[in-house]
Amino acid sequence: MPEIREHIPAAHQPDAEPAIKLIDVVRNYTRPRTSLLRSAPAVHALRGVNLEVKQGERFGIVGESGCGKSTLLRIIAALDRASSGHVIVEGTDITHLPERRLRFLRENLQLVFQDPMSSLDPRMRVRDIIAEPLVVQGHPASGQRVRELLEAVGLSADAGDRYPHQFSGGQRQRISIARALAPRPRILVADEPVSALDVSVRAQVLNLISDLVDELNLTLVFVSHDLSVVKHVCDRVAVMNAGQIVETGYTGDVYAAPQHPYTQRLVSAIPTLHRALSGATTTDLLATKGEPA
Amino acid sequence: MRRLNPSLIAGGVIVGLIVVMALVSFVWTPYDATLVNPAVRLAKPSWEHWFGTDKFGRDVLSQIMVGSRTTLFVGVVAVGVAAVIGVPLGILAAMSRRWAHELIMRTNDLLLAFPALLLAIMFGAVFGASTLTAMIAIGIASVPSFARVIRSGALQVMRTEYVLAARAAGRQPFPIAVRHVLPNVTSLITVQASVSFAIAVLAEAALSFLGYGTPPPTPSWGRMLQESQEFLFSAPRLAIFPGVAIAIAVLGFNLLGDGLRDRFDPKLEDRR
Amino acid sequence: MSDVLSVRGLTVTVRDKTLVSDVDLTVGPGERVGLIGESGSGKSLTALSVLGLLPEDVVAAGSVQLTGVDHELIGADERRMSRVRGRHLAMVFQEPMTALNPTMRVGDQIAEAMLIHRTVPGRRAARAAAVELLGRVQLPRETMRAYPHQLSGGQRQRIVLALALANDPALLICDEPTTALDVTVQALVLDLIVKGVVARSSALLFITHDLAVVATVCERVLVMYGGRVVESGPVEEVFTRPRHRYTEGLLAASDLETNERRLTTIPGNVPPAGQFPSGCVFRNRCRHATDVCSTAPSWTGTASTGFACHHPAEVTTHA
Amino acid sequence: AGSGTSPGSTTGASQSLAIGLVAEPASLDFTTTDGAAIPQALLGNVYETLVKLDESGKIVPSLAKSWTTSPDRKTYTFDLVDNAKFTNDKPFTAADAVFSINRVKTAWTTQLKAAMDVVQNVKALSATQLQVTLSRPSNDWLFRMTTRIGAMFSETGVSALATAPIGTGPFKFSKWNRGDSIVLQRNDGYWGSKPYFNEITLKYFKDPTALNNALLTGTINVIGTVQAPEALSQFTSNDKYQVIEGTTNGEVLLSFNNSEPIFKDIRTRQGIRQAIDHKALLDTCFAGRGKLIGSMVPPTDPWYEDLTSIDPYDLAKAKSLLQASGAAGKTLRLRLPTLPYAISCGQVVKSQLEQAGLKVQIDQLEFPAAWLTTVLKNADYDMSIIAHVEPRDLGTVFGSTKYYTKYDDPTLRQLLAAADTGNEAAQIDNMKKAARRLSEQAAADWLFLLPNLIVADKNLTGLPQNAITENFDLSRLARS
Amino acid sequence: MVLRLIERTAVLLASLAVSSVLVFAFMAILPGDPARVALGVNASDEAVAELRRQFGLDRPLTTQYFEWLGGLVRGDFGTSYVSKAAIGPQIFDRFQVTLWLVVAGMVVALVVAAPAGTVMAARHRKVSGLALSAVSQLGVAVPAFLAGILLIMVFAVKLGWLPANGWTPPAQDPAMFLKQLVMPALSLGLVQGAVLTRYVRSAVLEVLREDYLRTARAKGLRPFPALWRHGVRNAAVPVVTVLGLQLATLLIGAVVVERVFVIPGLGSLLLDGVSNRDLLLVQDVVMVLVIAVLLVNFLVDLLYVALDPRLRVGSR
Ligand SMILES: Nc1ncnc2c1ncn2[C@@H]1O[C@H](COP(=O)(O)OP(=O)(O)OP(=O)(O)O)[C@@H](O)[C@H]1O
Ligand SMILES: Nc1ncnc2c1ncn2[C@@H]1O[C@H](COP(=O)(O)OP(=O)(O)OP(=O)(O)O)[C@@H](O)[C@H]1O
Ligand SMILES: [Mg+2]
Ligand SMILES: [Mg+2]
Ligand code: NI
Repeated sequence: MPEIREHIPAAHQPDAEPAIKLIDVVRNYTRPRTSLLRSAPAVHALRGVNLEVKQGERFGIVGESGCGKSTLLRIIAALDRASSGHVIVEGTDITHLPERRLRFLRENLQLVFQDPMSSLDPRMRVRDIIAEPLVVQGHPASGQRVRELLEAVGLSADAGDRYPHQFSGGQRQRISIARALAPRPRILVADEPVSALDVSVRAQVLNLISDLVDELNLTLVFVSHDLSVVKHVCDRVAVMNAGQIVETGYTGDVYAAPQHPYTQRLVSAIPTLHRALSGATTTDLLATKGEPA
Repeated sequence: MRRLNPSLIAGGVIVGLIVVMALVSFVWTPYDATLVNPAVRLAKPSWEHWFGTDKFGRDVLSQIMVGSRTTLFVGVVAVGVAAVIGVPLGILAAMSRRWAHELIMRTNDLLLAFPALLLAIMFGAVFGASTLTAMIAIGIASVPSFARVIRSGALQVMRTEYVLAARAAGRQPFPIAVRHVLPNVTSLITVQASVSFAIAVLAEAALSFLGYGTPPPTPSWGRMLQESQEFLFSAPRLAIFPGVAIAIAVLGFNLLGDGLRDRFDPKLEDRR
Repeated sequence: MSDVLSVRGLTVTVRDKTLVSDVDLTVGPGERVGLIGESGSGKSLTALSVLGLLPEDVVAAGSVQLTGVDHELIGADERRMSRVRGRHLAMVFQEPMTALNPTMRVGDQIAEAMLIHRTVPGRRAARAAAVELLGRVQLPRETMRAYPHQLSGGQRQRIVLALALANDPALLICDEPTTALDVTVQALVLDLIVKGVVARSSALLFITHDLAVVATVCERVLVMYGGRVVESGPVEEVFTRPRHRYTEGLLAASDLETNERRLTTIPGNVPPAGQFPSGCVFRNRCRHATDVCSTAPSWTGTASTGFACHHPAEVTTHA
Repeated sequence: AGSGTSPGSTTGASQSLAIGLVAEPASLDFTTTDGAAIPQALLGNVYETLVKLDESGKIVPSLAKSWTTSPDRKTYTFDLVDNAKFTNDKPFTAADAVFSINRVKTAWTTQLKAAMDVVQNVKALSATQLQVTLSRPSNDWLFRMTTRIGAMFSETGVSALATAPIGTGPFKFSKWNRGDSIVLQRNDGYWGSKPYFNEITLKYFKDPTALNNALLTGTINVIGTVQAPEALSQFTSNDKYQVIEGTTNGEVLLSFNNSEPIFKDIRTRQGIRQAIDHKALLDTCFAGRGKLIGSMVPPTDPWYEDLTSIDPYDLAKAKSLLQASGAAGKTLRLRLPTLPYAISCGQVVKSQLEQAGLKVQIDQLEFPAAWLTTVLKNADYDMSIIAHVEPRDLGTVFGSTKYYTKYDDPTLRQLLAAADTGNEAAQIDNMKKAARRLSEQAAADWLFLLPNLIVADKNLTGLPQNAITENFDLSRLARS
Repeated sequence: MVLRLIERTAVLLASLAVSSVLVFAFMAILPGDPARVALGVNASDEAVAELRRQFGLDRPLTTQYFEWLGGLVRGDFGTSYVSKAAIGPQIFDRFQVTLWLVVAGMVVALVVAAPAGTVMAARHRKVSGLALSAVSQLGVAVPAFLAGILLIMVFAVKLGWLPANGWTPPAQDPAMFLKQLVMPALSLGLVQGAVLTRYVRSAVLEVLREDYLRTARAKGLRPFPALWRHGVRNAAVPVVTVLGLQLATLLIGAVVVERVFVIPGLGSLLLDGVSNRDLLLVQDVVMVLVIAVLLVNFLVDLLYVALDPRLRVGSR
């Protein structure tokens, strides 16, 4: 991948400003109001999230379904706006920037999504899908660049002429990654990129992400509900519960010695081959008895 | 991979035949379809006049052929109007904020309260009776159903991650509507169009029956049917030919719509 | 000993494609058997064949016998099958979100399961039994009056479990019952499943693609790939000393605890149904494949423990 | 019972009858609403006039037993019957007659009221004697007194004319099921001979086929005016029914807009007349029923002459005339009202004129509203087709330059004035001349005269052969 | 719930207000003069002007509009220009007629569509299902008035079993009422039924694919009882939508059938009104139709909530 290499940003300085910084971010959704007199009920998807992701870091976010992970990512990508608080990406406060002034963000931060079926437009050729960010951002969308990207994610060059439905889930996720890499971003945000994949394919895609992050020196924000996956991929992890971050730390530490009760429950509930083969039963998965949240 | 289903084939063939018939009628019909010839009035079907002649001595086959133009015209105008207004409206509704969405959809409901026939009659009264005005009215009356269908389709598209990805790439709303939403609701548009086509053909026939449809002497199946009423006893063939033509055309478009629906239905496709 | 479930030579076809071929499978009384494999390997079809609820066009052949039922399940007519389903044989499906009727109260849905088979004397008894069942899956009695949409995914899956256990079936089949759930909820549901079958000494056929889950829940495991059982045996045997190269690959790929930055992978993808290679179905992805693999490998070992591979892995301990 | 839907049952004295008609009145008040439907139902049946027309077209006594005319033919003295009574139980007197005649000028709004303009003075000489003085002698006035203009109202019974008409006639208004039927009941207090049927329902059908079906299935006993002459065969071939065919006052006119330059040239008008094969036209668009007339006079008028020999069908000559006038190749707008016979005949006219070298563009205008505004009021048309069904309407249609025909002919107007003021012989003579002049000048083309086509149960008697009045006389109907 | 009703009602009222303006504006641009139509072929311009004054048509449009609207609010529909009769009772009478017709038609449609659509869905791969589909396709393709004409030809004219046309109020003669209702209801209902059948089919097909139906069968219910107990209510939701729409369009769509069977319904009143330029009457009829349609929509919404507990507020 010679061409891609040339564009690696200068290695980050340790004291550089964080890639992403969230200060007290709150996001409330209003449900359709049920009466005229009462105000519309609110869903508190995020209740004051503080977070700092350093340049070049591999940062994981785990938490259960509905705890606000995707909401958080959308706000970081300025696809959704915080109800209050601030979002600072590479030193720029994007919280209140209008869409047309977000170009730098669109170039520097790209996303990979969970669903390999719905994240690619079924009516577009793979070539056009990958080129879309380039075209939108006014870069010359050369066939050369698309071929490089396809190669980088391990697909053959002729894949560009085909349509998404002609690919398997893992291959589609590769296409998704190629698209994210097209504008040469410095931050890659992945929202559960492997939860829909089989174990064998999961391993392939995780390897690919790891390789690319290393090669291109990207900052990675990786969301998953699976702590084991995060542990494998990320250096640091934040544990979310009900719109709040309950614990942050190095993945190894959090996994080995969870501090917050929620994290403890979470860690103990993960079934692993090792534990199972050494005789753990389902009862052992329930560290704390009773109704989970 | 995708199999053609029988509905699609049958519908396609019927619609294709009608189109061919309409095209042929421009260059050739057995007789001038509007030529009055008292000498041969009410002739029974024969070698000279395959379908016989009507009370003006006009050749029924020629009229059926030329009438297919009216039928197609009717459908194209009505569906065109409905689609040109309904599709953007539906997409707009799906993409707009809550209050704008509400406004569009309420207006839509309101339009629904003005039935097609009523609009057509009022339009006819205001702008002069013609196939065009009647069909514009039918088209307008079909806008709500178009808008509804397209809106729900567009809402689904808007929820997909590829739209999110396009936004992340920096696409503005209008290009998203054109490049992502529109192409992905085309199947819905096609299906809805074929159904509306059938409805328009029936509406034209009903309007002609009430005397608000295609004015003479332009041949129209609906008007042929209406004119044949006096002869239901003495020459029922005059009703049968246009009646069957209408039924076949409607059938064709409905079959086409069904076929398209099945073909585009992702649930049916998954099983292949 | 007589097995609760005994499947012999099960073959499932759709039109000209073979989706599952020649599967043998037994589950003994009180035994918990796992069925694992990647997506598209034919696990669900195997389960649905037993239940007789295959989709249209899909046809099963072979033999399926169930204890307490005096007829062959394959090819039995609707009338007879409907007496077996829910009574001798029950199933928990993957999607708790859609498996319940959204317009009917949960309590009625549970009670119905008993009323259909007249295992309780009447409506009131059925309702009382339903409350009791809810208690077993740790749900309060108020849940009776709830509609499915008012419940969380984990709660719904417990309702589905309660439904399945209602008539004390001899065999419970669970098709990926926890894939849609969070780990903490998964832990609870798995525990309830295991407790439920142990308490009734029912047999359990548990389908999943998560090796760790199967290892926690089951005693014996069958590995499926390309519509065939490629390896089977006791859990610790298969997971510590895999013989088939597919099982080996699967174990390696799911091991996230490796210290390697890169994970071990199985090359390529699962082919779509009907496009598996002839002979050994795994040979196009197998690093050890040779020409012999184009002939179908024969089964090595006993009926319950064995594998089908031309180049089995050496018996070494899994790292 | 006694609804509009139960057909004539034959139970003793309570005889009833249902008649199917086409145009339902919009209101029951013909003093403010125009159209033939109201007098068709009410005149002669509910309302009576002083004088009326008999079947041969002669003016005969009705509420007036007799009348005398002064020598200067300006003063009429009517002797009224003394036993007539309104259905509101008020006796009919000369005062009512004075009231009714004066009311035409004050309260009527339809254009027909102009016929009363010549009346200078009306007074009651006694309770049964009425004197009317005209400003000039007018033959037309007495004739008009046989039409709705002459209807006699009760002084105390005009408050709800639109919904509850009160008259002296043999029937009284009973019920109006809007959109469906009008029910008339025998007026048991009637001063003259009582009608046979004690209840007659006038049922209205917009759809000619529905009308035919209603007779076929016994829902009605009479089709008052056949709209679909082609469908007559199903009745002529069935001996349960009788078919009556006579004439009406309805001249179907192919009218020209004489103010258009192209029609100023008589050769254009004659060319068009000669291009039309009237026989073939009548055969195709009205199944050959009806009568060919060459001018604006139906055969039932005293001054009728057969003028069909003027401008006979001659395609070659038509072509050359149109060529000569420069009309050939021009496009003419034939603006048709949405009436079946007009639409039907319009297509034949178009086809025939096009063979003679004209181009014809058919526009269909909604009748009545759009047609009245566009053609009648604004005269925005070249040609139109409509039946003028009023009796003796030659003068109305061609005698005024304001009318939509825009026919401006001083000679004709002189002839009409002379006919109106002269004695009977002079009237006939002048009217004949007027009719001939119209035809020779080709002021319009008279396509044909609408036939009086009635189908009825075989045993029904008293149906009029010719429809020469505005009303459908129900009092003479009976079963044999 | 009550508050939601209030909100819905507010939307309803706003919709009505907007439609009243629309309707009035439409009448204002309708060419053709009611006075001239009333006065007919021979009217003079002066007479027309005088009559316009009597009708109140010479006043400013806003005055006319608010007067009309005020009347409507008070429940006073005004007096027809043409017939001089109060409009309210007329509309009431005609509306009843149309309502009978439409409801009878809908009943026929449902009776036809529900079983036929279900069978078609349940056997959509079998010959019987396909045959039924073909028949329903044909049904959709036949214009209602043609169906009516054919029915009359066969059952009234040829066989003489039923009256060809006409209308008798039920209170007056129930037997006759029913006899006369049969054919119009059939010709309206069969065509609508054919349309509805296709919706029932797709709704049932949809339900057949649902997981909960598989759950029901796994409990031991046989296919048909499973569909009956668990499918009907769920399939009803989309069908009800269509039913509501059909009911709305039928209110006026019945006009063709009214014409064929000579039924004095709302549709023919409207047509007559338009051709006589009885503007006030037309305005009123259209408003009544609009109200009826919006009301039907409203009821359909409520029905949804009854059918689908997920839509119940406060249940989340
Ligand atoms: N557009 C929206 N309107 C209303 N509520 C929303 C909306 N989007 C998300 N929510 C709510 O916000 C909460 C957080 O949602 P989010 O999608 O961020 O969760 P998540 O952690 O990504 O869950 P998952 O693992 O299921 O993807 C949920 O309760 C969700 O219901
Ligand atoms: N109705 C059908 N028609 C055709 N092919 C089918 C049908 N149902 C399933 N298949 C195919 O059969 C194969 C096995 O399907 P099955 O559902 O048993 O897989 P599975 O092992 O349960 O996978 P998963 O983990 O995704 O549930 C798949 O390739 C699938 O595409
Ligand atoms: Mg998420
Ligand atoms: Mg499965
Ligand atoms: Ni091998």
